[in-house]
Amino acid sequence: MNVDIYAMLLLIVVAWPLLLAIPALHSRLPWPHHLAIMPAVVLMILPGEASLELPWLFFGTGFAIDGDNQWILGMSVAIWLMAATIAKNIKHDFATPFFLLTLAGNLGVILAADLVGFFVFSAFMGYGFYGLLIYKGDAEVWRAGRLYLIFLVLADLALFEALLLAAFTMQNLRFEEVRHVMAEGSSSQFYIWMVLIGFAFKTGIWPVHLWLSAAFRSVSQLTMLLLGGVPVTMGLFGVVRWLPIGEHVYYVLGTAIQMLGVVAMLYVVLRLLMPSPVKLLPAWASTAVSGLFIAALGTGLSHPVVWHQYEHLIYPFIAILGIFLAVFGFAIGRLPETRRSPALVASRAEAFNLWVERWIGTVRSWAKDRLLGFQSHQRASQRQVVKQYQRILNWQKPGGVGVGWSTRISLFVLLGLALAWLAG
Amino acid sequence: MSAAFLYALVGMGLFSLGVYALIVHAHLLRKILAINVMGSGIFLVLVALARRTGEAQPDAVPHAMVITGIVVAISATALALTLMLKLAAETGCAELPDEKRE
Amino acid sequence: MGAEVSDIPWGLVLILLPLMGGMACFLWPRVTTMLGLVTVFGVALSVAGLGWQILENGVYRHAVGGWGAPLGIDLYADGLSLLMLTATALVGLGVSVYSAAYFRREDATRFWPLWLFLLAGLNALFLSADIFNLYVTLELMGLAAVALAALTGGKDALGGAMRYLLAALLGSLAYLLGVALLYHGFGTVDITLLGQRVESGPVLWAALGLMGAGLLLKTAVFPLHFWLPPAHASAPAPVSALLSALVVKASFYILLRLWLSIFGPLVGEEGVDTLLGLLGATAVLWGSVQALRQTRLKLLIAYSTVAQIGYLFLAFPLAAAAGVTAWHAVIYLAFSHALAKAAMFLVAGNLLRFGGHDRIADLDRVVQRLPLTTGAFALAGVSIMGLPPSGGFIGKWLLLEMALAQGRWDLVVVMILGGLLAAGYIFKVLGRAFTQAEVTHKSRAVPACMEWAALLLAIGAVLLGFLAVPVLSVVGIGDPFGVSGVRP
Amino acid sequence: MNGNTWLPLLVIASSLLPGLIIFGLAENRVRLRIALNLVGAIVKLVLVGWMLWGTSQGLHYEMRLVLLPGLELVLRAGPLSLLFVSLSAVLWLVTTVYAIGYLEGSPYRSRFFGFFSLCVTATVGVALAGNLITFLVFYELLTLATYPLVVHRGTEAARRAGQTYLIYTVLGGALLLLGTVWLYTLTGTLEFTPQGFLSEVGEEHHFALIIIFVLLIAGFGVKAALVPLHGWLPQAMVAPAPVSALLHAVAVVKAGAFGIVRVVYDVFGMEFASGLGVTGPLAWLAAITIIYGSMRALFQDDLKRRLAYSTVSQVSYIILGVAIAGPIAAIGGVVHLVHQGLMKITLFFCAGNLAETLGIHKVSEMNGVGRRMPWTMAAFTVGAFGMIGAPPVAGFISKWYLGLGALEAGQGWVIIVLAGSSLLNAAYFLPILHRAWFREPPDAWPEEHDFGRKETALMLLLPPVVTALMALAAGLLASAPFSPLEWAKLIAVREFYQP
Repeated sequence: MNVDIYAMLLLIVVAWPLLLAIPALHSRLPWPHHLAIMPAVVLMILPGEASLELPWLFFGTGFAIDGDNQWILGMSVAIWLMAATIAKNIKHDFATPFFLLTLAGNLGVILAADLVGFFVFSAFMGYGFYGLLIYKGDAEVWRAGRLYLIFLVLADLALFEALLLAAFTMQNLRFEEVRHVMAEGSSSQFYIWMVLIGFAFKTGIWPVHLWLSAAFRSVSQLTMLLLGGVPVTMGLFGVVRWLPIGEHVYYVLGTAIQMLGVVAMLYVVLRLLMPSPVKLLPAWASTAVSGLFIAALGTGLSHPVVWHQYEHLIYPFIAILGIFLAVFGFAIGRLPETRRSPALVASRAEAFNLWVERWIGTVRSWAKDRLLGFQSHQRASQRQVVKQYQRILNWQKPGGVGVGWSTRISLFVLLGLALAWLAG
Repeated sequence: MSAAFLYALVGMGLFSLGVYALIVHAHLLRKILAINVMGSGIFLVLVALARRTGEAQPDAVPHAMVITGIVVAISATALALTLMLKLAAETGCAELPDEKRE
Repeated sequence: MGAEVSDIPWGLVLILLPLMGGMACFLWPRVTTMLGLVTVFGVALSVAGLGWQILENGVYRHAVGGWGAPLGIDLYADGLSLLMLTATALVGLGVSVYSAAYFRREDATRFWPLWLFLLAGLNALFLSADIFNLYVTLELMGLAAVALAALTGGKDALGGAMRYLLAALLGSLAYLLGVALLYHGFGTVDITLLGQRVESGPVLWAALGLMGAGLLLKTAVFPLHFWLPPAHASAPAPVSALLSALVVKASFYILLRLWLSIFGPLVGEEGVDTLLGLLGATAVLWGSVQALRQTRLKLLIAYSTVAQIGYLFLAFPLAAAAGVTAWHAVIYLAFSHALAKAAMFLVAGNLLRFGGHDRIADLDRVVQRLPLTTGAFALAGVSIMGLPPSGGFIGKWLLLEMALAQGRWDLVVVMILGGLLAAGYIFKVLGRAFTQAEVTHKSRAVPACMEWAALLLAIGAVLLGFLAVPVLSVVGIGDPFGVSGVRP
Repeated sequence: MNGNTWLPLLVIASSLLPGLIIFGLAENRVRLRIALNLVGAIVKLVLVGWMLWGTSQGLHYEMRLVLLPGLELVLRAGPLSLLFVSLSAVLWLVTTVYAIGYLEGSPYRSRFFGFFSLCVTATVGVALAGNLITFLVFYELLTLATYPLVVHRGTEAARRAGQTYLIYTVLGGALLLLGTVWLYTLTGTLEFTPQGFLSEVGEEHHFALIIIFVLLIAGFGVKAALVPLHGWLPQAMVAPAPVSALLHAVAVVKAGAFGIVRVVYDVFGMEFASGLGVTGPLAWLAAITIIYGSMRALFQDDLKRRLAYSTVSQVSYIILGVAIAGPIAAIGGVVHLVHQGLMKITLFFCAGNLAETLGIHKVSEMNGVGRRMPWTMAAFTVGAFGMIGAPPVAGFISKWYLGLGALEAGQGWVIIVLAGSSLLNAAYFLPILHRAWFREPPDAWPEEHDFGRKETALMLLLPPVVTALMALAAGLLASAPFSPLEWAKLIAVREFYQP
């Protein structure tokens, strides 16, 4: 494979959906959603690593693909393919530009080789996703959208400050450099906080998870699918990429963050003790997962050694989380549509409980293996995780309604997993 | 003091009187007369001061000035009178219209 | 050819030509406009001739009839005289072209002779070198001006003219008395000789008081300006233009000459300059505020004249330290004000002709239909406000520079305020150019030459801003400011 | 005299002459007028391009005309001049096209385009001015030329806006004149010099210099709409949209900001000014303006008013960048001169399109307008994101350098100001976008004009799209040669690093 063409492909992966986002273009093409993802699929299938320097873009930036982000790319391609399939059936072609914009932003974020590129494409993704979030528009969604937007702007601000600090400290903003240099700098604590705050807003980490729960309350199926897969996962991905983790011992900071993660999970547990609409479950799941993730990060910060031990697992972990959240969200989003008859409204929660139990059990056992391995040093939080899932299960009494959807979802999960491993 | 100086003083007096009358009187004819009195005062001063050098032969230049001045004064008076008449014909009274009329 | 041109006594031509032209206008009333225009063009050419002569040979002197001082009449022209003559010729040309279309036949037969006499008087005044001749020319000019102001005949015009006449006579008689005293004291009427002979003393002070008061009255310096607004506002537009642009400047010119040669060096430091400056400052503020308050355009312009004359006097207190620069500023202000103010009054005439009134509040439609005229007003306004680049700006720049260099903040504030107020009253009029009219007017067409005359004068005032270097170098010929300039 | 002397003059004449000819045209000579306008704009662009090229080849363009001994009109093409003059030339062409489309069939077009050309002439003069007095001359000309444009509609509101505009600008002009003359009496020169020409002035005059600085900044601050001198700007939005575009992006506001840049860099010099201690207060003033403008914009329902307050806020970015007193912030400030122009002109074009096509003047009427006029609103979106400072639009680049510069200069508080402003910008722009794209359109628009299959007239649509693309390009291709950013870097180098 010619290296140049490979490098150009990196650019095309991002530029192609952007180009397609122009209505005049995508309205004339068949299957525009799928078409837009195709370069990414090709990129994922191709073996090897590549990078592309773009010195004229902004202050000079670039794209790269390596073992790390291939995982995430794989996950995203899977999610977006699902999403494209759903989106194809949506008559609302008004959402298509936003779909493509978000897609482009997402791919750009994944492939970006430095902070600036990441930041720029996360803006595409963030604002594009706003369109997806609310295009079906009722008042409830708008409220969620407003919350989302506020958090997005705040997140971008915080990240911008972090970015400025980084740019002030160093010349080259490539991720590998950042990790080394920002750990040294005098303002590294501030930088870390800004990054954490920024991505906390983006991801909906507790205690700034409000937009997430509001969003899950009443969005469309498509969005339910993407909610976990795009903003949440990309936030987790970002925080790993941006943080100077594993270089330096930030004992106090790390511990504080650990505590935060634990508290987040505790919060979810407590929250689930209360009656809660079914549609919010993915939101809680997401919050819990991100709490878990944060706790892990805190560990990484306070114990770099542990981080180095498990560093290679973090990207696959994120990829799997993404698939999990996406599918979970999608499934729950699917539910009300199939069960729209008034008689069943009351039993909706029970109906749902059943599937949740079924596939959560599968995912859980898998995740447990992974997580427990990762979290072995972190007994307390691990116990919390277990407890959390137990809580969920205890709360969900099995009902008697079976649904054929579970197989499809399982298939998707399997597909996602397969793709993710392929990419790895 | 010499007679010339006295004449000059009288001329000054006339001039001052003229200024006073010009300001005080409202009727235009009186104002015009006042101007003439002023002019005469000045001419008197000029003629009187022609003896400035103290020689037998008085200086001719002030005399020339006086003659010129008289010509000027006559024409000015003529213009003033014409204006006054026209104004009187227009307004019915030979006084200046009120200042605050704008 | 060159020798022949420089042999002609242009100064004499400048006086005799308009006199004869005026006579001819009397004699042949049918072709009066034609004769008048030809004469004015002739005068303009003569000024050019004289200018050429002065540039070639330096200061111009001519003893009329070969008599020479003290009994005969000497004509004298240096750079300063030439500048004033040029201003007169330019404004005269503009106003004449304008008047050719402005006056109806019967008015024209009266206007042209008087105007040409006025022109003769002005030219003679600027060419005079002794204080008695100045008196005569001042009177000749003054009487012609009064007659012009009374031209239209109505109640307002006659009243204004009468007031003007009385003020003018009072002023010139006071001046004459001063002349008598000076002659008595120092035995000469020649300005240069007087300048050499004078010494401080009661005679000098009395003469200064009388001549100064008389000339200030004729120049309409605050608080002696009372006669100006009614006279200038009620006269026909071209006459107002002449009065505001030239006649007022003539008496100021005499004052300047006397100050430069006779009084300034001796009494300048004794507070007189401060007094003049104070009067000027008050005039600037008072005139501007009054102008801002007027509801009729011609009165506004007339009060603006009061204010602008005030600027001329701001230079006196600055001259002691700044010397020539102060007089440069004055000359520039006077020149550009002459052009700009003439343009403004002509504009007012156009608007009056078109709409039949000059109420500012109802001018909307009038102004919109006459873009050239409005443009002329705007350009003239630029110079009056002292905005760059214009003649007015150069003058104000010099004044400001001197005031700041000498730390005279009072004057600085006055100048800045004056500029702001000027902007206020000018835009009060210009603002009407763009609004929609509520009152509709019966309109009369305005001939193109009337619009263009105003516009060209205004353009002249603006262009003057680019000509400072050549103009000021010409003014320096004959060192008119020398006496005051080299004082320690 | 050779070509190098005449070129700056030609650049000015290329809009002055068409302007003067247009004044003389009858109202119905539409084609000739359009031709004159466009030819003038294109010729200017070509000349400016020539000048840019020449300067990059090391040629020196300068023209001098003596006004008074020691006082000259100087037109010179330095890097800073070229940046501004290119901006004006490009945006003028676009705005002319827009204005032709916008004013089609309306009365008094000869007058309008005449003053329009004069306005640009003055702006180009301001850009090329080589000393303070030349600057002043064109600055005042600008005041006079814009006044008729502001009151063009001739309504009572327009007259009042014009009056306010005049009061502010004439006052500002007076202060400026005072400061200039004073400076001249102290130094005897007014020639713009990199790093200033005041270092020779003695210690005893430093207090006077501070006051002069205040006077000059106040004089320019009026046009740059620095709080509390900004009152005229929101009122002036009664003017037709092309005029607003001109006021906010190309000419007036920019001239003020440019003047402040000139004063700080080329009159006082950065180092000297910070030595005097005047840049700190200036930075604070700019910061207050930034926040205040955004706060006010938040509560405006009238679209153009909201944009006007946004300008108040955004223009002070330039001033802030200059006042931070560091090279990197300087890059940010100077480059924002261009970026803000591109973005704000886009926004005003779009606002004009909405008003002309659908009769929409208020934000609350904008529901669903994105579906009716997608191209216009797409351009608007780009502009709005640029204002917020979101990548990849040009505003991001400005904010980046401003923030970095603040860090470099050790003035962390600026970051907070920038963040606050971005937040507020988002708060007043994002709801507009939300309305436009996601709300359902009403059954009938306030006053709809039919343009057939297109969303609006082509002459109205093209300009905002083009400027939006330029704003995007200025952000995306910031590091490309000849980009505004590269020019700004050159200017900063000249001010800070060259001996």
